[in-house]
Amino acid sequence: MKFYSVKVEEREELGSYTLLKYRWTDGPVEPGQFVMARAAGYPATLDPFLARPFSFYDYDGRMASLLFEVRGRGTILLDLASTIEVTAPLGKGFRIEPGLGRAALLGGGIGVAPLKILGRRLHAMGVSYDIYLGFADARPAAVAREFPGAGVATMDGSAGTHGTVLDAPDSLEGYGAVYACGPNAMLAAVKRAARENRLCQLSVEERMGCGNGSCNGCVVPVRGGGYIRSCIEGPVFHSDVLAW
Amino acid sequence: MKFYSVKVEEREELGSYTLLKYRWTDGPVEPGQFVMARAAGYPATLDPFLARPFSFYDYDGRMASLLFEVRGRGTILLDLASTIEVTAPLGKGFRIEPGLGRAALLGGGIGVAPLKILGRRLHAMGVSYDIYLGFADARPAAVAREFPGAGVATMDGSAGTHGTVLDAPDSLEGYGAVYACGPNAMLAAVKRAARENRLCQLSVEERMGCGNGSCNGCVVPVRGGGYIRSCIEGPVFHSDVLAW
Amino acid sequence: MVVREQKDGVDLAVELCGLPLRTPLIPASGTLSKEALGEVEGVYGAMLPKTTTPAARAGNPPPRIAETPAGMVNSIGLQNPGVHGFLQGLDAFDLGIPILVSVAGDTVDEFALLCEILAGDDRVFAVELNLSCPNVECGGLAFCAGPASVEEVVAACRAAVPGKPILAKLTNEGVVENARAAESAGADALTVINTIPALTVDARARKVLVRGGLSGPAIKPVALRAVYEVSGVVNVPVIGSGGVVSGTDVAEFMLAGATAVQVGTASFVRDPREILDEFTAYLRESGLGAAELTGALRSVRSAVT
Amino acid sequence: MVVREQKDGVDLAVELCGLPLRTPLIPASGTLSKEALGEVEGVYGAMLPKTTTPAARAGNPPPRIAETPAGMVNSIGLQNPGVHGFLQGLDAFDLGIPILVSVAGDTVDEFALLCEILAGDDRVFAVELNLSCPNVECGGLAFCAGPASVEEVVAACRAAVPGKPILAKLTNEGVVENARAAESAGADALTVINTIPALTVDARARKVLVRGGLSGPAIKPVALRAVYEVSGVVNVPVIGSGGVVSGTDVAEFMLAGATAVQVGTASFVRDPREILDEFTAYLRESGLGAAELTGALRSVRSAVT
Ligand SMILES: Cc1cc2nc3c(=O)[nH]c(=O)nc-3n(C[C@H](O)[C@H](O)[C@H](O)COP(=O)(O)OP(=O)(O)OC[C@H]3O[C@@H](n4cnc5c(N)ncnc54)[C@H](O)[C@@H]3O)c2cc1C
Ligand SMILES: Cc1cc2nc3c(=O)[nH]c(=O)nc-3n(C[C@H](O)[C@H](O)[C@H](O)COP(=O)(O)OP(=O)(O)OC[C@H]3O[C@@H](n4cnc5c(N)ncnc54)[C@H](O)[C@@H]3O)c2cc1C
Ligand SMILES: Cc1cc2nc3c(=O)[nH]c(=O)nc-3n(C[C@H](O)[C@H](O)[C@H](O)COP(=O)(O)O)c2cc1C
Ligand SMILES: Cc1cc2nc3c(=O)[nH]c(=O)nc-3n(C[C@H](O)[C@H](O)[C@H](O)COP(=O)(O)O)c2cc1C
Ligand code: FES
Ligand code: FES
Repeated sequence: MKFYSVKVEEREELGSYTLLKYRWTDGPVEPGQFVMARAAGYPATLDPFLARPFSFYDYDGRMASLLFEVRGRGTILLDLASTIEVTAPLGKGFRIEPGLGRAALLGGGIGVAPLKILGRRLHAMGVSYDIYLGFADARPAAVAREFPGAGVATMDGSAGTHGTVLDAPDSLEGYGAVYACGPNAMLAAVKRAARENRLCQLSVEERMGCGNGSCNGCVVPVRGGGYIRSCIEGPVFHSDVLAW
Repeated sequence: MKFYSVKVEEREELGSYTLLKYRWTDGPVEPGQFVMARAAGYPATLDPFLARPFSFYDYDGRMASLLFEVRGRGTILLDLASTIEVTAPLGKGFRIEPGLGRAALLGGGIGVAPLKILGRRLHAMGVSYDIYLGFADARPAAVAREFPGAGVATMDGSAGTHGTVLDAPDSLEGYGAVYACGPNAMLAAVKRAARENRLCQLSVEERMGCGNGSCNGCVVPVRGGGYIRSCIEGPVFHSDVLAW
Repeated sequence: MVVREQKDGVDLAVELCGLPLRTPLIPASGTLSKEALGEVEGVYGAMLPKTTTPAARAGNPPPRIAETPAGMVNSIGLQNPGVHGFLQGLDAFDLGIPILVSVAGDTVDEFALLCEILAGDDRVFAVELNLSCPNVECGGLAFCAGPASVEEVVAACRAAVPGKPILAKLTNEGVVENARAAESAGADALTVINTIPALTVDARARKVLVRGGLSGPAIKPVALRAVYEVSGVVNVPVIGSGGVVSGTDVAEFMLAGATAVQVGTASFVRDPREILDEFTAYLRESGLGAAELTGALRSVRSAVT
Repeated sequence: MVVREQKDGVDLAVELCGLPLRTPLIPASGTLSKEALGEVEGVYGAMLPKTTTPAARAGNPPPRIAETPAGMVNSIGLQNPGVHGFLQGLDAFDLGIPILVSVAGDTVDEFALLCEILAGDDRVFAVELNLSCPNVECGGLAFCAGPASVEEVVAACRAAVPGKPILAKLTNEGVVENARAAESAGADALTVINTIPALTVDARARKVLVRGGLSGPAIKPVALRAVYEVSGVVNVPVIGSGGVVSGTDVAEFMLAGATAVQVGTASFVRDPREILDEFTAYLRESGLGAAELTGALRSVRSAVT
């Protein structure tokens, strides 16, 4: 896998998340696509060994941005880095079908990440939408200020509606399309809730070794049996493809 | 082994070497002692795995400095670091015996490192000395400007005398004591050349795993057979202790 | 005679089982998908897709991979479309270099069957027998293990595909004895080693995370030792595999006795082209051709010529 | 009954062969010198100095160590003053915790002799048999290897030191069979694993750098697998060793089946006290006592109580 060394041009804290910007002019970025990223240092350091997958948060044709949560070793180092290494944009993003009416965008925790660039694209295509965001508590929920008008829910009720992201909208009825990103358990719940909606696309979260289809590590189970790779056939799937 | 996280307060390039300064007020530093050091990051990164040994270049009671050559992975990262991790001063340094007359200090390549602090101590103890430095070529030899009056030799003749550090002095005759640091092959040559001198101490360079006597990795062969640890019994040895 | 392809005046060619390879690098089985082939043009001396089995396999449920210090553990479970589907898709792997095909069966008969099927396919230059996948149960047979089983499988495959070279891919455990057994049963080359059985634990959840095979730079010193010992006791070429991430690593494996070197996990985290470039730089600096490195640790004088 | 020493309300105590240990951490043999003892006061539950042999050993010539990805290879060659000199210096290792002594012989008789000598020394709580040092030739005997030899050595030692627990320290290769053999010959506990045979190469010099044993975090997943498998088939306690660098690692080994955990190479690069602190934090967060972790991967329900 080819990695590009890029400077972190801007770094900002949004709630409990970190926003990084870097220059990217080597090709288009689709909403829902991701990169494999890590702090620079290879091969002087070989640990942490794998790069981490991150959705694009935004892209303006020149600057790409990632929004991430510091969890383990890779994101700790990424958070400190002034130079990072990223792949080209990977995977299949959200496939937007206009003419289905209003869209609901649901983000669980850091699953909010791809909704900014997705909203931008929907807007450009003339699709109107509402955004609903669910968080553990008020601290990460602070990122919602980047999404004016978004409905917010928190598990502990410290901000917005008390409950999960699915408690933020009154219901999903009336939406022609649902787009969601978050932990797989949330996505499964969205899938069930969106049974009546014409279109439901989910950006799944699986461990990734390579990001280019080589390791078969990132699979999701599909209806009818077997597994497919979320880095190539996904990470965004039509919900009825998934055997969840 | 306990490591202290310290900020790099100053960083300077001397010829082809890097000089780092950090604050150290946790105890005295003897000429010839060393630290184990690495770029900060443990345990978020576990590679490079071992810390590297470096002699003290200087110490003024408040600021300690290291002078090092970038060779492999550890020193590449150390060179870039703004925070480093160091142990307390380790090992047995030069044992200075006054009253032996003039001393010769010999440094081969980066073996120049401990001669600054050693010279300072000799001066404080009223021992006069000459410094001789040998380098591959003129580029590293630029560090000699930090040692006014030092005799310089280069292997390619591009600066100073053409030859090894042992070609820089006319002879070692007349010196009461010889102190040397450099690659082990050079030290063996110094030992032979200094046969007639009353005192000859060598700071040896062995691979080190721990720096606190635990791994038995850093041994040197001793006269009479067997091996002793250079991190505890050294790194500075009386030349006649060594079976070289 | 090996046709010596040169890169900036450096001779990268090696010969494997009578065939010239334009570089000693080969992708390790299971680590290069057809989607990633575009990136590796010109890097490898031979092609080696993921192991195929008689019938299609869905593979193991996720999680299948876990990062470990300087490495990873995988438990893919040989997901593949089965040998017939595999052969239908094989043209996608044609980069104009020899194609090796990796096979695994649950029984000696399955191995032999796979070899028979491949025997008739002209696109296939050689067969690598995956005798060592830690993620698949051996159908009651213990033939993945000891030398007797290795010998039996290799002999059956030897008979089933008389016209093509056979490579036996061995695991680290018992590698020297298994290498001897494979050679005496007719293997033309040995791939040393596969991943090492390993376990990762999720301490927070108090669960097994992934139980599978360890790969990546963490295992390089173990793989080097295996290559060194095996190449000291067999006469067939040894192909090194395990933890290669740099051109220097390639050189280390060849010096230790390898004729060619597989790049596996590293290709997930680096551009394999960089590995070839570093190896080329190493050769330029050392003044040697790739083929001269093999085993030079043992005979430093001949390598320094 | 184990006397439960508490650290900030967390129960760190475990029991090993009938003796309470105030923490489950033990220094791995050969990785803690007497010069470094000052740093580790209060960290360990038992003391375990470097392996001793009947006669003094000078050890191997340098280079003895080489760094590898997330690990190191060593070939010290059991440098030690011989058992008599060792026992003369043993008081330095008295930190008020039980002392285990590691022994290695070239023959069964040497092992038994060492055990006899230790049998009469009250300072010694238990004996660890180093059956697995990769850096010492086995004097023509192959007893370092298979289960028959393990059984023979352990049985001889069992007879030679009837009054003290015996720990058999096993290498990864063949660990399950060797564990069964050691248990049936009377071992009271098993240490799993020692370093893994490995090689490092200096590509520039085209020389072997160090041929020895791989340790450090690189081998953790292999050691975890060994502990998991061995603890599943024996009834004696298993002591984990291999790649522990953090408190989470300690928990992983215990969850996988270890009763106590050795800290080796990590103590070269970290303050072992930090490992204990992290482990304590893990216990506090999980609400469990150290002893409750052992094997909890297998029985998640009982661990979650
Ligand atoms: C397609 C995709 C897009 C993603 N987009 C974002 C994003 O925009 N922002 C963001 O913060 N996170 C995102 N994630 C999750 C992110 O990849 C993980 O949080 C990150 O890998 C954790 O790494 P770590 O070093 O913090 O944790 P560690 O615990 O050190 O990770 C160890 C290993 O496990 C993997 N891993 C651990 N947790 C996860 C997880 N939840 N999902 C996938 N792999 C995991 C790591 O990649 C690594 O290989 C995305 C995941 C996927 C699959
Ligand atoms: C007591 C002592 C004092 C030293 N003082 C200095 C000093 O003041 N300035 C300086 O530049 N260098 C000094 N050295 C040498 C320095 O330790 C090595 O240059 C450094 O370890 C190389 O690390 P690396 O990451 O660049 O190389 P790598 O090749 O990545 O190192 C790999 C491993 O080999 C070891 N190693 C490699 N070369 C050497 C060597 N020449 N000596 C010892 N270990 C080596 C490393 O420590 C590491 O464990 C000293 C060595 C010793 C033993
Ligand atoms: C994700 C993954 C999948 C693998 N699949 C196979 C396989 O199908 N057949 C096989 O023989 N080896 C397989 N291997 C093992 C590699 O071919 C290689 O032998 C091993 O990973 C060690 O080399 P490395 O450290 O360079 O990866 C796989 C390894 C990984 C990491
Ligand atoms: C430098 C060094 C010396 C060692 N010496 C011994 C020894 O004398 N006896 C022994 O049984 N194990 C010895 N070992 C092995 C360790 O005790 C331990 O089992 C092994 O290193 C794996 O654990 P670790 O990864 O935590 O180091 C040694 C290991 C190292 C690194
Ligand atoms: S991450 Fe490797 S196949 Fe998807
Ligand atoms: S460096 Fe470990 S004993 Fe000296």
